[in-house]
Amino acid sequence: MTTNRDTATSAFDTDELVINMGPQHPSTHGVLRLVLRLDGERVIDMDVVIGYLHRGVEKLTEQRDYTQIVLLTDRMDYVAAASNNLGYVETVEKLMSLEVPKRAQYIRTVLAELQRIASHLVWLGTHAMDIGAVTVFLYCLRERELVLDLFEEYCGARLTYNAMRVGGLPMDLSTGWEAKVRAFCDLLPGKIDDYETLLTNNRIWLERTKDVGVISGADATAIGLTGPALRASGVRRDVRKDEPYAAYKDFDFEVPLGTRGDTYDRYTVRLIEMRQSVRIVQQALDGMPDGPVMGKVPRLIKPPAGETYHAIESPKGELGYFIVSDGQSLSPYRLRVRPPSLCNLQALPQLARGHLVADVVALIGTIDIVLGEVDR
Amino acid sequence: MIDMVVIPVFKMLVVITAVLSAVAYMVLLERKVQAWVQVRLGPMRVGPHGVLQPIADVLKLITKEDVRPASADRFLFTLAPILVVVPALIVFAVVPFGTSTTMFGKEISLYITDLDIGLLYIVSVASIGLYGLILGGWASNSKYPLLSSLRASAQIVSYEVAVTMTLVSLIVTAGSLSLVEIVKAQEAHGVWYVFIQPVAFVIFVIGALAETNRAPFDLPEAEQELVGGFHTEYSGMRFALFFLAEYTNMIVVSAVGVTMFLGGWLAPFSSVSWLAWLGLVPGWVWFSLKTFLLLSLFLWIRATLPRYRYDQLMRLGWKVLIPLALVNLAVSAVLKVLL
Amino acid sequence: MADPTPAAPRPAPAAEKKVAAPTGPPDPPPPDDLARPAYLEPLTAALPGAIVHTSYWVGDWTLITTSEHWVAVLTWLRDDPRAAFDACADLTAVDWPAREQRFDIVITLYATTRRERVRVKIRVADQQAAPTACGVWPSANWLEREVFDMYGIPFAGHPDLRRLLMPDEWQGHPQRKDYPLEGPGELVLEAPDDWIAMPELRRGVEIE
Amino acid sequence: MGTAIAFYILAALILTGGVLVITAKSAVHSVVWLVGTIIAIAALYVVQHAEFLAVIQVLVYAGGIVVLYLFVVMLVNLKRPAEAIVHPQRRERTGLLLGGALLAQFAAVAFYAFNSPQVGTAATYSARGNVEAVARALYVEYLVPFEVASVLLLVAMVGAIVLARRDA
Amino acid sequence: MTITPGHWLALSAALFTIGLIGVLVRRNLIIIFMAIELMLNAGNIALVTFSNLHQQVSGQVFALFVIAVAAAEAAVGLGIVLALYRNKETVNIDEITVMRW
Repeated sequence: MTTNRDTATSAFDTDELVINMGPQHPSTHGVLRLVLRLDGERVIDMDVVIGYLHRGVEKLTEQRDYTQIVLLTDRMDYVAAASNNLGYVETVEKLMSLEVPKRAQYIRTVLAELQRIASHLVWLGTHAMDIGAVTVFLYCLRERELVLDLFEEYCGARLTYNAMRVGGLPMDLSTGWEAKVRAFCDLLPGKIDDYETLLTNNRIWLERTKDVGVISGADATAIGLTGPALRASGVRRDVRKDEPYAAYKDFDFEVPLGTRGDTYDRYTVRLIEMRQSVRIVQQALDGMPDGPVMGKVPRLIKPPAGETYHAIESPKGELGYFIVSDGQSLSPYRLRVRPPSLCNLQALPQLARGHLVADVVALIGTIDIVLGEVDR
Repeated sequence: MIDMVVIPVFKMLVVITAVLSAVAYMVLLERKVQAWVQVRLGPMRVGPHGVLQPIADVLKLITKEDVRPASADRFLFTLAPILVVVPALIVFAVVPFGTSTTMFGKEISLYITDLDIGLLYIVSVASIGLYGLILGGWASNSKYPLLSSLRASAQIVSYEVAVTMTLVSLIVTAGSLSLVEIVKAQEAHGVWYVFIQPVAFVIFVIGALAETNRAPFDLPEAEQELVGGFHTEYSGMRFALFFLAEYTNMIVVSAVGVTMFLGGWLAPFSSVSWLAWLGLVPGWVWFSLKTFLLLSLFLWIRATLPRYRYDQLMRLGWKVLIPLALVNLAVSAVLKVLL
Repeated sequence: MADPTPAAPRPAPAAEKKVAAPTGPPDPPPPDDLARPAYLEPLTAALPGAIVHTSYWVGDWTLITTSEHWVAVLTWLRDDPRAAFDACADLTAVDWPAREQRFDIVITLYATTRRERVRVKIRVADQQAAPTACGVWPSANWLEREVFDMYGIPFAGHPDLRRLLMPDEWQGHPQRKDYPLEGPGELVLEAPDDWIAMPELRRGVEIE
Repeated sequence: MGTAIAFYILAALILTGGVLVITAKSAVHSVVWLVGTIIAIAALYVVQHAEFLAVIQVLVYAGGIVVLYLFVVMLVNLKRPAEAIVHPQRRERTGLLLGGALLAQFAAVAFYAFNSPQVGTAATYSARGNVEAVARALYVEYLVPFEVASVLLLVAMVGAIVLARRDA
Repeated sequence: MTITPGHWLALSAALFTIGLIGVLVRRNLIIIFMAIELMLNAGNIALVTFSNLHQQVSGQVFALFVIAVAAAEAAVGLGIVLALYRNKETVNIDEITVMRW
C-alpha cells in the first residue's frame, strides 16, 4: 500500500499505525480482513471485517427442498464437509423423529472421524507454515491425500461429498473400503509421531506458541469458543460425549484437555484428538453391524410443523442447526446454522490484544477458522 | 608487469566465475534439498533433473521487465542492489582457496591477495552491505518494505557484533589477522580450530545464519507478515542482484567459516598415518568440499526449523550470543596466555 | 440394498393451495408426566410472570418470555447455580410476516457443567428495538450484529451495532421473507445506456 | 608513481563527495555521499600505509556512525522541507567569504612550510606491518587515553539511550 | 612527481573548509552534523600525514581516538536531534532559537 514520501516516514511517529491485514493476505486462511491498530509492533486493537464470502446459504435453503440442501451444507465448511452433512441430516431426522439404521450410524461416525482427521491435518499444515515450518505442511497434506482418496472411493468426491441423506446414507460401503481405512488407521499414528518430532519440543516452535493467546476457561466459554480451542483452556465440553449423536455412545475415547489455554495447548489438544479419532474409527470398523443403510423415509420429506436445534462436534467446535418447519411446504421455513468458526473468530481480538503482528498470524492459525463457514 | 596485473586479473576472473556459477547452482540445490525433505521432486522440467534450471532462472530474471515505482527515488533505487552485491563479491579477494601451485611454469598462490588485516577487511566490507538493504527499503517508498528493511538492518547490526567477537577470539588463538596465516597456524597446531573453539563455532554459525537473513531468522522476507520484505518493489535484474547477493553472502560466510574453523585447504586427519593419502587430494578440493558441507547445513536448517519472532530474535542476539561470545573471548585470551 | 430413488423433482409451484400464512411454530405444551427441568420452578418463583409459556418438543425445552423480562430471565439463567447456563450457543431470529409482532428472537443456551440445553424466545415487532444480550454473554455480540444485518432488528444497548456480513452501505435486510429475490431484472439492461440509467432505476424500485 | 595517481583520484573523489554532502537536496542523498567520501578517505589511508586505520574507518565510521545518521534521517524526515524557514539575520554570503579566506590561509601555510622536499611519506618504521605498530602503541604508550576513550563511549551510549527513549 | 606532505595538508584543508561552509550555510541540523563529520575526517587526514612525516605511529593512534570521539559525538548529537524533533517537529536550526522547549 504505497503512501507518498512523507506519510511513509511518519510511520515512525509515536502515534498509532493502522495497517490492513487481508482480505488478500497469505496467512488469513481465506478472505478475512483484519484492521490492526499498532503501537510499533504491538497490537492495540483489532477490527475484524468479514462477509467477503457470504453466499446467503440460509436464504437459499428457503428455495430448496430438504434433499437439495445437503449440497449447500457441503460448501459451508469446505474443509470438513462430512461434518456439515451429518449435522444437517441429523437435525432433520430429529425434526421428523426418524429412526436411522445402526449400520448407517456407524458409517456416519467413521466418515465424521475421518473428516476430523483431514481437517486437523489442514489446520496443522497451514498453522505450522504460518510460523515458518514449511516441511510440516507438505507432510500433513500427504496424509490428507490418503483420507481424500478414501472419501473419493466412497462417494466420488474429494471435497464436497454430499455423502449423506435424511434418514441414512445414499449408498453402502464398497468392498475393500474398510480394509483401506484400517490400513490408513495403522499408518497415521506413526505419521503423527513424525510431526511431533518436528515440532513438539522444537525450541523455536515452543517460543512461538507458548503463552501466546492465553484465554481462561471462563472467558472462553463466555466469548463463545467451542471445540479444541475451548478444551485447551481446560473446559470439559465435547458434544460427542455430552450429547452423544450417531454411534458415539458405543465407543470409548478420551477428550484431551489443556491447562493454560495458550497456542501450544491448542496444538497438543488437536494432535491427541487425531489419535483418538483413529481409535474411534477402528472401534467403529470392528463393531460395524450389517443391515440397511437407509431408514424408512417418505418420498417427499415434509417434516411436521415445529422447530428444533441440534448440535454436533465438528472439527472446529459445536456446529448447530436450528430448523423451523411450517409443516406445509417442502422446504424449511427457516434454517439457521451455528458456525463454530464465526464464534471462535469472535475471540480473536481478545486473544491478540497486546501481542505482536507475528503472533496475530499464529493466532489466526490456532483458532482454526474456515471463511466459508464464517461468512456462510 | 605480468605479476602485478595479468595474474591477479586472471585469478579474479576465475574466482568471480566460480562464485557466480556456485551461486546459480546453490539456488537449484536449495530448491532440490527442500523438495527432498518435503517428499517432492523439486524443479525437474528444465534439463535432466532440472540441471539447467539456474540458467533458466537467470534468463528469466534478465528478460523480465524491470519495474520501478513512480514515487521511488530513482538514484537510490538503482544504487541499493549494487551496494548489496559489490561487498558480497569483493570479500573473496581475501579468502585463501589453497596454498600455491605451479601453473605453466610460474609459482601462483591460490588466493588473490594476502592482506595482513584480512579478517578485519571481511568484517568491514560486510558492514557496508547493510546500506543496500536500508536504502532498498527506503527507496521503494512504501510502508512494508520500509519496515522490513529496518528490521533487517537492526538484525544484521546486532548479530554482526556477536560474529566479530567470535572471530576476535579466533585471532587470539591463531595469533594473526591474515587468513592464510590462520590456516597455516591450524596446520602448525595440527588440529582444526573448531575443536579448540567449539563455542565460537556454534555462535559463528548462528550469527552467520542471522546475518544472511536465513533459516530461523529470515524475518525480513517472512511472507506471512511483511509480504515480501524489502525487495517487494524490485523485479527483473535488480531483484536478481538482491537474490544473487543473498546467496553470495551465504557462500562468503561458509567460506570464512571453513577457513577459520575447519582448516581451509588442509586435508583432514593429516596426523593419522594410514589416512595420509588424503593429503594427495589438492587443497582447494578440500576447501570447496567443506564449504559445500557448511552450505548444506544452511539448507537443511531452512527446510526444518520454524521462524523466530522479531523480539525473540533480538533477545537471542543481545542477551545470549553477545555475552557468550565475550566470555569465550576472555576465556580463549586467558588460555592463550597460560598455554 | 434399497437404492432410494432421488426425491421426486419439486412439483411446479403453480397452484399453491391457498393456506393461511403461518404465524409461528406450534410450541406444543410439555406432556404432564414429563419431569420439569430443575431450574423451571425457581425461575417462575424468582421472576413471577416472566415466563409466558413453556414448551417441550422432540427433546427440546423452550421458554417464551417478553422483551421486558428478556435480560432479567437470561441473567437469572446464567447466574443461578441450578440453571448455570454459562454458554450462549446461538442467537438468531425468525421472520413471521403474517404476525403483528413479526420477529421471533431465539437464543439457545447451554450449561457446560449440567450438560443441558434450553431455548428462550421473545416476539418483537418490526422497527421495535430488542434488548441486547451482550451484557450477559459477550458471545452474543456478533450474533446480534448478524441478526441486525439480516433482519433489521435494532438491539438497544449493543456496543457496536454494524452490519456483520453485508457491505456497510447495503440497502435492505436480505433474510426477511419479503426481500425481493431478483433485482430490477436483467432484462431491463439490454441496451448499454440502461446501464447509465441504472441508479434512477434502482431508486425507482423501492427496496426498504 | 602509483601513489601520485591514486592520490589525485582519491582527492578528487573526496572533495566532490564533500561538496555533494553539503549541497544535496535530500538528506538521504547527502548521507549516501558521506559514505562515499568516508570510503574514499579510507582508501587514502591505505595509500598512506595506514591500513589498520583504513579498515577501522570503514568498519566503525562507514559501517556504524553513518548508519546511525541514515536511521535518524529516515526517522526525522519532515513533512515540510527542512530549509523552508530562513532566519532574517542569516548571512550566507559572509559564511562563504569567511570559508574562502580560511582556505586561502591554510593553503599558504601548507605550501610555504612543507614544500621543501622532505623524505617521502613511505612509513617504513616497523617491519611487522602497520597493525602491529599501531597495536603496540595503543596498548603500551597510550593505554590511559584508550581506557578514557572507552569510558567516553560508554557515557555517550548511556546519554544517547536516555535522550532517544520514547517516554523520556 | 612525488607527493609531498604539502599536498596531503592542502587536501585536508580543503575538506575542512568544505565542512566549515556546510556548517555555516546549511540550516538542517543533521546536514550540519555531517559537515562536522567531514571536518573531523579532515583532521584525521592531517594527523596521518604528520604521523608518516615524523615516522611515529602515535599520529594514527590519535586518529583512532578522533574516530572514537566522533562516534560518541554522533550518538549523543543525534539523540538530541531526535528528542528535539519529537518536541518541536523540526530540525531547522533557524527555528530552534529558544533555549527551553
